[in-house]
Amino acid sequence: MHIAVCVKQVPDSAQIRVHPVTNTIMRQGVPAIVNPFDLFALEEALRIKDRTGARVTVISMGPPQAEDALRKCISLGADEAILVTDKAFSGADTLATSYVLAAALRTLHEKLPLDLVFTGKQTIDGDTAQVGPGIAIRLGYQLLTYVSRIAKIDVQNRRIVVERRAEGGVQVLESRLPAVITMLEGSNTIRFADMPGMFTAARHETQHWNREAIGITDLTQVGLKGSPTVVAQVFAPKPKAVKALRIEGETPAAMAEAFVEKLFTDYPQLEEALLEHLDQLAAQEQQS
Amino acid sequence: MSELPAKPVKKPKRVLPERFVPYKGVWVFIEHEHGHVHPVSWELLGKGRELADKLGVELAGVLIGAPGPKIAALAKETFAYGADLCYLMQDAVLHDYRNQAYTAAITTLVNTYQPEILLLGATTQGRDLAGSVATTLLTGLTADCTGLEIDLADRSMLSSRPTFGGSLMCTIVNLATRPQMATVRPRVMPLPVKDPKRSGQTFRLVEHALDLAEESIVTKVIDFIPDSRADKPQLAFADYIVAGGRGMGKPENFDLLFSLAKTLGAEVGASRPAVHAGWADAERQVGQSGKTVRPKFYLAAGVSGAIQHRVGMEGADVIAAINVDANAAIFDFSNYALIGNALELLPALQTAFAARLAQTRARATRSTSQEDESN
Amino acid sequence: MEKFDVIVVGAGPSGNAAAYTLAKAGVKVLQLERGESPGTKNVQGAILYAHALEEIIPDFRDSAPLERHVAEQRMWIMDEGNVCTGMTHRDARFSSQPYNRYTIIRARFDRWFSGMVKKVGALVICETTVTELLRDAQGRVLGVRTEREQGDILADCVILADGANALLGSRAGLRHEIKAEDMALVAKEVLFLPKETIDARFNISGDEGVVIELAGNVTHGMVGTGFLYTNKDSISIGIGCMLGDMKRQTITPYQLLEGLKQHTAVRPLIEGAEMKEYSAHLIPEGGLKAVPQLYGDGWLVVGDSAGFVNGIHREGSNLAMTSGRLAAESLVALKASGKPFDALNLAEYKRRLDDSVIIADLKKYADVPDFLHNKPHILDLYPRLLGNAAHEMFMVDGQSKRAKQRKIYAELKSRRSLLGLLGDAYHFWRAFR
Amino acid sequence: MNAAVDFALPTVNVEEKLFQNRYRVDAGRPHITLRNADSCLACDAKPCTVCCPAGCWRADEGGKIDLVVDGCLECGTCRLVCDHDNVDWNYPRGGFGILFKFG
Repeated sequence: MHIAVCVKQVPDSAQIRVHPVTNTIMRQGVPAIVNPFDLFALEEALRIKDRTGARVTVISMGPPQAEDALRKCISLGADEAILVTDKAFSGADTLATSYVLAAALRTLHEKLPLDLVFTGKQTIDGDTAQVGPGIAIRLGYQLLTYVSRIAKIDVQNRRIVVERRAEGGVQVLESRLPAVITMLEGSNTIRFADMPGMFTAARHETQHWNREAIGITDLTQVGLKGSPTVVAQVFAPKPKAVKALRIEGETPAAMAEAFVEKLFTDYPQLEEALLEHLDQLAAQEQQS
Repeated sequence: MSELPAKPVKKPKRVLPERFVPYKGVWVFIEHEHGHVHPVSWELLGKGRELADKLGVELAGVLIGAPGPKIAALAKETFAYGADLCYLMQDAVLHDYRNQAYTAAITTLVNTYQPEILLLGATTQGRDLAGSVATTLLTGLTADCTGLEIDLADRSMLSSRPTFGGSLMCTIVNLATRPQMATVRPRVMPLPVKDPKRSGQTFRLVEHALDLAEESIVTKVIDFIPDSRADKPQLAFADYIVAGGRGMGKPENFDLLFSLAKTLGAEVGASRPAVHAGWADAERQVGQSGKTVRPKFYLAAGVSGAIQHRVGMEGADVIAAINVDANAAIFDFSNYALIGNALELLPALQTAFAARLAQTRARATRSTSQEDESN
Repeated sequence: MEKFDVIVVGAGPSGNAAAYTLAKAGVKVLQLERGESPGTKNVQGAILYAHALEEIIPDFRDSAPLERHVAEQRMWIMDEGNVCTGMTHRDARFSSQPYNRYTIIRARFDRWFSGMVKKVGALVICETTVTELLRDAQGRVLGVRTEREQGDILADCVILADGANALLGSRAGLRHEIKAEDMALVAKEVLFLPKETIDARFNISGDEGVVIELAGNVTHGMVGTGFLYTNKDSISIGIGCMLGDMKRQTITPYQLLEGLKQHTAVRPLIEGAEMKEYSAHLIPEGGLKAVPQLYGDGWLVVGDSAGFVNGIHREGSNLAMTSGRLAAESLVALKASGKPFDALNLAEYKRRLDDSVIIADLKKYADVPDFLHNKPHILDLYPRLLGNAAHEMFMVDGQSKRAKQRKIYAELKSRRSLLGLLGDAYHFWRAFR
Repeated sequence: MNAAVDFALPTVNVEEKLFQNRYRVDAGRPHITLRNADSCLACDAKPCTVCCPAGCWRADEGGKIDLVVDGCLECGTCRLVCDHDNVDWNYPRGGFGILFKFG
């Protein structure tokens, strides 16, 4: 069984914080890390490897220094790391990115047939969650997004059963390999690499694939030229100015009543939505 | 330079290819599950109406699902929320949401009726579908938008959205492909007023068949487990949250939060110090090293409002806080301040909410019964 | 199990200097760093003294991330809220190449230095904490144990560059535990301002920098000092006190720092700046008396872990680099002559230290810690007297200068008996000669 | 001659400062723990609550120590100033804890 995990090196966006009061953007000294959501995807792949001896290849599209992110994955237990890097790929939006990653995954598939491709739910810099679906469509694999648990994998019969997050609940799906799975965060805890893993990672020679290596000749589909969407402007969000309205009431009961009254007069839709929500809950209770 | 001034939008010069010139009209995907339309679809019809009027084109709802009386009623409802027409695709394979079937349905409609703008709600279903549709159509897609404008100079849509996890905002434009796709977060666009009659407007329904056999659809839905029966708290997806902090005093007092939560159908959250003191499990921690939540309503009881908590719940629509200390930091970013003892106010709130909701529900049933009598 | 000639624990200045020197000489070196990357766990004012680094990487200026070169030194004696009497030393010779001192930002500098260490062939592994030393029955150090599974690693010699807390040495019983009385705690912030604003406020341009060292009763009677260093587009500001004093009073480190930031002489320099990081660190200030046993069978200790800090001259990172280099050179020499790394042979490291500036400077100021410890009023009384005296002399108010002089002496004597004054002067001379 | 005005000590919210820092909290594995909580009750000076630069050490009215090490700067002060040697002090696991952006 062969599993590929797409990872991305991203700036630690939790550090590019806008101070809620001063509303200034803090960018200095922001290091690059492995996109945290991708580590949950890698952990799921490594658990399958622990159970079935599957081979896990991590693959990333990015500049040369993205190698550090791949090295981290090797330390956790990935067998091979491939950095897809080429000047022509820079500036890509999600459509151009899925084009390049799909090409790289096809090349990988020719070396050793792929059964599963994992990605994180989304990246913490782009937050789009579009590359996973893009790869699935381009490769013709089944798409299973927001997966919280893999219930069953039957490689011989090419069957897989997963639980995925849907609106208001969890869908249980049965599908077929090969498939692209985007993993929800928090679905498992990420392992702490052992010392042999750290040594392997420190000595690992990451393969670099450029456009020739993955058979890309049509440069209109990659990088900035291959990107229909382009960022026209970046700016700081307005701080949410809020002045708390103080609810008066001599006794707790009086204050509570005054509050509920004021809340639902200011926000009538909130009361409507709450009643609908409670009806739904009641209906679900009857079903179970 | 840490202050990024809002510069004028600079757009690279790219001309729209010939084949996309005929693409006209604004479409909104109507998301529904178990016969219930997700409110974000109505919000998008409201915004779609505004964009369509500015472009001088029609606004259309896109409704796909299993055949039956329910889907026809939903189609009519899109008219009440502003749609000029509704593209309807009914097929048994579309009963439950499955990516392959829904992607095929949407791309068939788009290639046939060629809209210039296609909007979907940024729900788990909407984001799953939008990604695969955009790649199939090889068109641009902007995710999680919080603002949509039209630049009449070239009729292109400017979609603004948060990036770097909400730390920055950016405006994205799609110059070279159609339809211009965008997903929009729930509760960002205002809900339009429902007007069933919309006097003087005619409503068209355009049916279109999907030729896709069940055999060729690989993924099957086996089960659906609603959140209410989920074993773990689903704070990140909850619309109503009541949270407790150190101010609750003792772990037993958290029961007051759980009973109020029952009345409101809410999830119970906790601040880091409360979780650290072992009064609530880590799954319920809201804040920087816990969950980020965006509920409709967030009640914080005995929470001081440290900045590490604030960044995890500031995105809530309405925030009310109970605290004995009048100048607790939490009141700087709450809509309502209840200065008093949480242990007394929580039970009082439970009775007040229960009474009010019962009263409203009674009034609602009385008025619908009068309506039945009148027509 | 993995085996190396030498394991260096820690990627601060001393660890990097040792690993670089060893690897360059072809020794098989493993360097372990507990931070995510070198620098993420290190805090310093921070001034880089070029001389020590030149002896390790002569052309470091071509690639090292340096903020500004120090063109001006200011020394301030400060009273709490509103008085500051100081001296400014601006020297054109400071601004001629090659510059002698630079302000640096340690996270960037340590990452650069570690890159050089890897380039010369050392194996560097981060995110790995060494929890204890592996030793045989006779107590000889055989290697290290890390907290990761299968985490034991062997080496002929372990260089302890694990910083001021020196946990490994004390837990292995190779040295005494560090004491509060010998350590200073510094609280620090990095404040960002546009480069032009810094240039204007400090009257500098290009890559010229100003460093301000300050003392007085901004430390509220505790023995301690503060600093203000200009980086390219940020200011490092910090204040620190001996822990022995801090533990006997009620002012917190962040109050001291905030008080310094609001001091009339400081506030205008940092007006409108954005604080992007708040940090704190211990500095070994025990002087020569606190220096532990430096070597033994299979181990050496370098840098802060050995207490090599000369607080009076604000020197620490240069002594760390020099000690790292000397440790490495000793091992290279022994290895070349085929001698084992036992205590007898590793005495070579001690001999090289004794000939170096490290021990010489530490000897010179060996008595200073006790002097300051026994006379805490030095940093409280005299700053106030100096402030008031300067105020009196510069205030033109119709009093005769002789009358003003008498008033200053009167206050001096009222606060400190003549005998006490002479005692202070004598002990000052003895400690600093 | 009037003595220099005695400067009022500023009140500081250290949480605001720690918010600017970068941490990777090792949830559920605090690297500093109390050896035995009772000996804190006997200690009235509680220098740890004064000297800790990150304000991790807080005492409630009853004199009971509440230790939260999420914001710890790993300086080692608490271990040194505790007169009852009651602090079990270790570095966090590799890659966890404070991650200085500048240092």
